[in-house]
Amino acid sequence: MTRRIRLKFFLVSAAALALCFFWGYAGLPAFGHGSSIYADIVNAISVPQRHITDAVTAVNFDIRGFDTLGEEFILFTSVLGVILLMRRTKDEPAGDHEDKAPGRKVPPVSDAVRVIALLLLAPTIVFGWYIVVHGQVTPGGGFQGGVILSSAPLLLYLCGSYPKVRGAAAPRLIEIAEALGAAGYIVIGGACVALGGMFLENLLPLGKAGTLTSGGMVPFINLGVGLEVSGGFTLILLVYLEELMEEKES
Amino acid sequence: MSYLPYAVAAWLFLVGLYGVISSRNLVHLIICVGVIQSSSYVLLLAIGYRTGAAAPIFVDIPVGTPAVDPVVQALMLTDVVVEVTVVALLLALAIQVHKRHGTLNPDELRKLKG
Amino acid sequence: MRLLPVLPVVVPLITAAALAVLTKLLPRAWSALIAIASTIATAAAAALLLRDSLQQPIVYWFGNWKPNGRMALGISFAIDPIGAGLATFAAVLTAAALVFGSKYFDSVENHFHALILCFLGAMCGFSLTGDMFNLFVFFELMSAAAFALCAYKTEDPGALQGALNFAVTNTIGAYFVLTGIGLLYARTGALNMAQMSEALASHPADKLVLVAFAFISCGYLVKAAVVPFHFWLADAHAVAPSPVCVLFSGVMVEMGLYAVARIYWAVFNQTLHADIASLRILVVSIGAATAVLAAIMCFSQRNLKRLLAFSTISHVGLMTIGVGLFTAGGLAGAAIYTLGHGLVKGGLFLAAGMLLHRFSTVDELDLHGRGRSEKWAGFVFFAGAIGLAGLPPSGVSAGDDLIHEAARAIGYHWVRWISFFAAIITSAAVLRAACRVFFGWGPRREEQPGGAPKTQESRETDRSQQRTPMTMIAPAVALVVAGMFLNFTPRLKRIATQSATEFQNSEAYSARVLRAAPKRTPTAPAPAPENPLFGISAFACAALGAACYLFSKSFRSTSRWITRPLSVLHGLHSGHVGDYVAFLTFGIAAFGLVCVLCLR
Amino acid sequence: MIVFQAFILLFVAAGGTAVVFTRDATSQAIVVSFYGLLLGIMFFVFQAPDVALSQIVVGAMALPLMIMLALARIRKQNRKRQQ
Repeated sequence: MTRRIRLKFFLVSAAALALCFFWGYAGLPAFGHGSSIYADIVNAISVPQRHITDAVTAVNFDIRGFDTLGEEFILFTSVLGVILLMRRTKDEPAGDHEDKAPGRKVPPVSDAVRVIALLLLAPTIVFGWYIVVHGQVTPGGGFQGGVILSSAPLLLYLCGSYPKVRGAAAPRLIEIAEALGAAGYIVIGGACVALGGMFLENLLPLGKAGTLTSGGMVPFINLGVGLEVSGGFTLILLVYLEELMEEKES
Repeated sequence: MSYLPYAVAAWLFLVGLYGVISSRNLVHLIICVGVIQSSSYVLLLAIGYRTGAAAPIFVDIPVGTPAVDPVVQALMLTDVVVEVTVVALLLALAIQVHKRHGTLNPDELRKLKG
Repeated sequence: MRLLPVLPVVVPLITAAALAVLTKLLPRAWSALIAIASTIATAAAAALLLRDSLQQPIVYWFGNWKPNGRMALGISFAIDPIGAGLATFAAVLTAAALVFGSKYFDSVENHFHALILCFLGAMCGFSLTGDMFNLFVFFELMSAAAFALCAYKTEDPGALQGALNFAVTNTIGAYFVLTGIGLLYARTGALNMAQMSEALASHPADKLVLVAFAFISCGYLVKAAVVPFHFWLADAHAVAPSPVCVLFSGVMVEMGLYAVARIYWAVFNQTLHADIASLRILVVSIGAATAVLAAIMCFSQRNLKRLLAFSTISHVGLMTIGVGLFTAGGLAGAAIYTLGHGLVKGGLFLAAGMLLHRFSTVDELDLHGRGRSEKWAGFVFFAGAIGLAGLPPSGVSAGDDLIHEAARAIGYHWVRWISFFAAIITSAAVLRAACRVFFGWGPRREEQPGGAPKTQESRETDRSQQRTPMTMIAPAVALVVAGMFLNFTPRLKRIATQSATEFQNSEAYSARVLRAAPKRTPTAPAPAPENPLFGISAFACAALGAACYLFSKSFRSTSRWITRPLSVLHGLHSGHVGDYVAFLTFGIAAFGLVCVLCLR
Repeated sequence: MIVFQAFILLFVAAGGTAVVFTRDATSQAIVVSFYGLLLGIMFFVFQAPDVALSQIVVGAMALPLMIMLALARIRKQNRKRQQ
């Protein structure tokens, strides 16, 4: 249908949908006065039973750990999907950078950017691992730290030229790291069954709450997830960069 | 104030849908899908909030203090991951559509008529 | 026993991760073998679960977080025969698709096998889980794998646009599901289905519960491709690689229906039971509209894969009627119909893949008379047409019998004629295409202006094989033959009816999940009498219709008067993602309004 | 505290509308990164630090970067198409 008919048709159905939203949301408890036994139990047991001070990580990696397993494989599948979709098919010239605009010299990276990027590189990696490792103590965890870690190769790209990034962050190596991170989650779950518990049951000694080794297997899952997420995001960004950056290379 | 967050959630959903319907550029359409997703953040957040409650991090506060709902925050974390992955896939599709069709305007993509 | 319930999900996922690691080190044949072996292992594990769940439905708590009397904390798998059967069926179809795909693609990488394994793991998890948010997570995992698989042939312009339409509509459907889950969590404070059901049962359903039911079931109905949401399916199927189409049509679309049935019976039944009559009218009418509209579109298609896609939508409409009857017979009929239709349609898509592999086109008129050398593809097409019409031994006829019996029992006599119409038209369409391609009957050009325009289909493999390898013929023939003779399996209907009755017993479901109450053996109603006449007459009319269309010019000219509405119908299927989302909004708003106004 | 929460909610609603109504894709990428930051602040104000951290990292860094790279890619394909 034409654009105008579609907009009119949409506005009518959007009004009806707004009515549905109103009916649905009017039945909700007033903002701030909701109550959930589930939440109260989790807040009560996350430190005494699991020595995990961050209740959200307790829910994410222990009580509802199977959801996070599904979530990690969503990321794993979409990274595979992006690599598959952006692969170079037969009818494309392999190196398509010979047709870049003639006479337009790509400006070299200014020294200021290069220095700052280099200065920032090491702290970013340390900060990323700090967030990953302290997942069960303070806000953060495998996912957030992983994304911060995936910004490290970009800093490298900022301060150098593209081959350095490809050299330092070889896609082949990262793909293996990412797959190992994802598989690691299942291996830990299987190990729990081998140790005599149910899948993903926290059987390891729980350590002292608030320390890095607290929470039994949660730190290990965090490491696996951090490895996978940092690998996954770096791959996605490299795939986007790689196609783009032939020009800058030469 | 007691129903403002829910109204904002409903508004974001409808605005995002309008953006998807009326979009003339696939990348703009994908970002509008991201706006629809953010309406579910606002809804889940409003459901989990308790007035006068602290964050569910018991590092410096004793365990018994009233805290916000951690289960909803775990759902939102999964939601953020889902958003990033879906947008990454959709952007890859949009790039390939542009490479094959030369245009990003859904009106001109008449490939699958009928 | 502590690991078996998890195997159908974990085995494919860890094999996918392993394949991604071994991408460059492994020759292609090896990765195909590993993928097929892992799929067969998944099928075996799911079959074992099916056998165990027939005696005693299994409840499995992850992380050993069992409910402490008041609250279900962890995530549970509530495995019953219908869920386990669906997981087994998904694994079997994936194995057939992988066997077909091993020689089919020339440039396949391990990523393709890894994605299909992730897709299988997601489908198994989706059909076994008993937790509302876990269902959503596996729904997203299934969608993410499906988007990438659908756009696998990136060199074909149509593939990308079909995949984009598919991705945008399903993602927006998923956000409606998430909104519904948020509403339910705010009301019940629980995410486990059994826990939610008991929390909702305490007081009558108000507007919030009805809107939550509307959003969640509509989100899953988008995946099930019923009428207002069905537009994406034809685009996605027309362009996806044939092995992937087998999974899309065979089991992914039925997962949406399974989710709606699971959600209604596990969560909403105890509170919405009073207005089951109006719900029945709503869902059955959606199913009937889907069956009729898609059948008409199916007959007017030229591209074989689009023709099969619209026939899938039509048969999904019939299954929606089965589920929408909200009785044990209806659900059992829909389950058997899923098996029968999935097998036959899988075989048909593989046969279309063979033609594409051999002649690099699936356009009916281009293939006019060229299919004579492809004996096996011809056999599969004709057997498929018979299977779709529902001749007595086929699974579709068993499903039809149960659905018609259940419909007659509650007074919906007209349901019989809807499935009669849909069976005739879809079977006639397949017959017409088969006769034209394999026997060369009928006109070479298409005079019908209302028909679908010629869609360019790029070949999926570069070298056009003179001989179709056996690894492509065997799975297609096996699937079609299995679909044709499904009714001979012993006690099929009795088992299906008994497990459907158990599926619908929400009180027993909650007791079993939360308090591990032993299963009471419910008395299953007597299975429906056989009705071979229906299938035979349907096929006869289909054959007559196809013959008339092909031979008598007057028959084609008399059908001139329907070209006006037909071209309007084709105009609606415009391939524009904005139109699809507009129809999606309209469908969900209408479903929500009807739910809130008519129920309660 | 309540006033601040109400303000941040209205900003988020306005931000979402702004993202939808900037039709040009490049400027929309900038607006979307501010919108991601706004969401992060909203999560912080509503006592959800974990989600705030992930939203800031994703919404303000990873997402806009992907969008900008995708747009650069599309511009490059446009240039190649014109030659």
